[in-house]
Amino acid sequence: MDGIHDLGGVDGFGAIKVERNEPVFHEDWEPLGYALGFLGMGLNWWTADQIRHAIERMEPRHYLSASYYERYLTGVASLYVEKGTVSQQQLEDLAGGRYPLALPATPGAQARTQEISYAVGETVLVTNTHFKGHCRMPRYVRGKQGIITHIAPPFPFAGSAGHGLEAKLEPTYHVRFQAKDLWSDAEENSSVVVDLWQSYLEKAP
Amino acid sequence: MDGIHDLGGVDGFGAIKVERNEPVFHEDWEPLGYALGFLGMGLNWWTADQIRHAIERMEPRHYLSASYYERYLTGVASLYVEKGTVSQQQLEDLAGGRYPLALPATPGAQARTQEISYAVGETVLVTNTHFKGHCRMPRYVRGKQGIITHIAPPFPFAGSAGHGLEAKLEPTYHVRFQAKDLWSDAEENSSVVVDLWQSYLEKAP
Amino acid sequence: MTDHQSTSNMAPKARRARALETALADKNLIPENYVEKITQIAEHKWDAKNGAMVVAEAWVDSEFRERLRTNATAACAELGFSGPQGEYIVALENTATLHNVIVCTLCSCTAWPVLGLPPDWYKSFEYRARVVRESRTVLREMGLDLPAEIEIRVWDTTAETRYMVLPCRPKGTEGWSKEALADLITQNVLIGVALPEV
Amino acid sequence: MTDHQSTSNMAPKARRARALETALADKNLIPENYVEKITQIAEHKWDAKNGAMVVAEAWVDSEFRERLRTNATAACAELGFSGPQGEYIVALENTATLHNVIVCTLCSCTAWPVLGLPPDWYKSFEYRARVVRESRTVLREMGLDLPAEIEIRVWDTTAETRYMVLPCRPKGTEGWSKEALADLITQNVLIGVALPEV
Repeated sequence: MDGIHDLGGVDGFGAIKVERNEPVFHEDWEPLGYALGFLGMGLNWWTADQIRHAIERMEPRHYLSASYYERYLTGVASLYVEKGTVSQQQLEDLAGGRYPLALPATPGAQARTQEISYAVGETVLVTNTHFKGHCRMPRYVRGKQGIITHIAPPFPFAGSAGHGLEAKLEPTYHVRFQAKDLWSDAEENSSVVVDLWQSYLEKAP
Repeated sequence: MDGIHDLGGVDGFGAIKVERNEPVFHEDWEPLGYALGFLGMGLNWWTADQIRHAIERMEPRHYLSASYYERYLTGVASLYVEKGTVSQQQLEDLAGGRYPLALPATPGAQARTQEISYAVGETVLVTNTHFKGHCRMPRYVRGKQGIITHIAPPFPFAGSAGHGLEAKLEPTYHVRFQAKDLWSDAEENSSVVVDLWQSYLEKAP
Repeated sequence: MTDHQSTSNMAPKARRARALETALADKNLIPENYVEKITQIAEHKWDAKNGAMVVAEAWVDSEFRERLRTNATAACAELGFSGPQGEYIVALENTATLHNVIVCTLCSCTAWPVLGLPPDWYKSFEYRARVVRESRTVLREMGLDLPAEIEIRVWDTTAETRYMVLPCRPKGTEGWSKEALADLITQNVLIGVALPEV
Repeated sequence: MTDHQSTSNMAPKARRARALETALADKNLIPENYVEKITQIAEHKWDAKNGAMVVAEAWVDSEFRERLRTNATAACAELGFSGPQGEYIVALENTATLHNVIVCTLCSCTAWPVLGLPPDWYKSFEYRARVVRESRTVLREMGLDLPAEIEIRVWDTTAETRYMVLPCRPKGTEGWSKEALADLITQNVLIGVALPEV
């Protein structure tokens, strides 16, 4: 989905603030999102991709106003509610206030059936397609050409895994783009490498 | 700028909520943004484009969490502070709390010097350029091809007018795009017409 | 990550609005009754009833309709409707096979003199984000279910043209007065998310 | 427009977190000490000191360096570093003309076993939005001013590969112990927003 989470290249954000001697967690509730998320993964109730997608599905205002661990918690809580383990009402009663969850998921996608493989050094084209579900192709590379620098081992296709569907194993490719090809005002002498599932790529024309 | 305000086609937003018998203003402070904005325009302190750009320059979290009239107020207040009429500290003292303003502007842009005009019915290409200042070319048409349906009279080029620079008068063109050419999952049998300054367009290849 | 400071501990928006007003008033920058006058204009002069009269006039007077098609700014001014955000108006004519809808994805530009200030839903992120990409679904959610064979054309108000929709005259309104016809035209009809209902 | 209900009147996040924990505990879904164990692992086992040892080893042992280049997952496992978010690790070797930087623009994926949980700034919208488009400016703002002739290569962690940066060994560290070398490698160095400082 071309959601609010797809932040690469979005203008208007200010300076990056670095905290000195930062602790791993700032508040003692923060590990709960990870811990309870792993719990459901251990029960095979969902994949890491489903957690990521549940976070992406947060109402955009909530996504952008929430801290990282609040987003993670919200994604995991949404999955427990969608699984039927607990209801939103129960969570609100326990929390003593509103407990916003992710918006509903749209249908997932299958990887391309046709096997098209690419070689290191080959120029490829990122597909110019749009999909409202879980998608690990950032919109800043859509329709762009880059060069394959490395082939990673097969992993479950995110468009399926993010929706709890059986996911085809597909290699992912490290594709290098000249930053200027992505943004005309990008930094000189810089490039961006994006790790893309095979289904996100096409032969260059 | 490819800012948070550039919302066309962004996924993840929920249902549109319509209020029955809606009043023009819901709270009595709401007209102040418009009124005090017009005041500065009347003094030739800024253009409508500068107000728009000041709103776009709001910190993205603030932009997305604010109501429409709060955004307008914030843009106008930012221009008064940037003009030196009042300081942020004075505003915070008067308001009795934090008074966030827009982030600083980047330099403006000039319209293209070269005159390239287009005819109704002609296929044109939207420039594949990126600019961090005020830009009235939504990112969803960048690099896309459409057909000119109408030529509107010359208006000051937004890239300059949004920064208080002298702005070349340039016609704007109504350009029709097939929605499917903009988003592969767009609605069937639908099109989008965007009103684009001449400098945002190129001859189609 | 702690919450970002930009949205925490802000002064309430009403107090921020009044703070700016007070600061400018202290410098004698605000003419007497300036804010009240603007508010009056916004609440009463910029009104969708104006656009409704333009549509009714076009439905009963084919010569006016032609002037509206070729120069809507002048045609609206004939009826007394002009002013800020109405400097260049274009009327979008619906046909049996084409339905027009207006949006401003980048901010919320609207033809104030004929449409009035836009409603909140028009300014919502939901409408701005979705109507260009999912026009048919958005219209259906808003209660306008158009047949698949009607093309939906969405007009994004990205420069200085300001739009109004000129809907088809409904059947069964033959011989109606202009006033009665104008009563069929709501602000939502002029934006294109509704059709006149007899 | 009134503020959207999604962000108003929410229960505080700590209470939302505890509410989910309580609901699951009430159903006996949480094994004893489960949350505490995860917290311990996150705070102590996943640690940038691990990545620092990998870098130090690569600096002193050219055969290990070669194994790290060809199969970083196995090379890290040799030193005992593996686990979730470390299933496929790739080491990014800096050279005299190339500087590597890691980001995850879509969420905040990181090689936990060797980098530890990432710092807040890495997860910030600012870093995620800006570093791909304005890498040199972002690095300069963060205190790393690279000469124009050095290419900056930004690695966006969009699939399952997890990255670590292998920086150039600083001059003046000849003969140093692995422990002393590892002390030069901070989490920021492993991400690529800093260089080892002697």
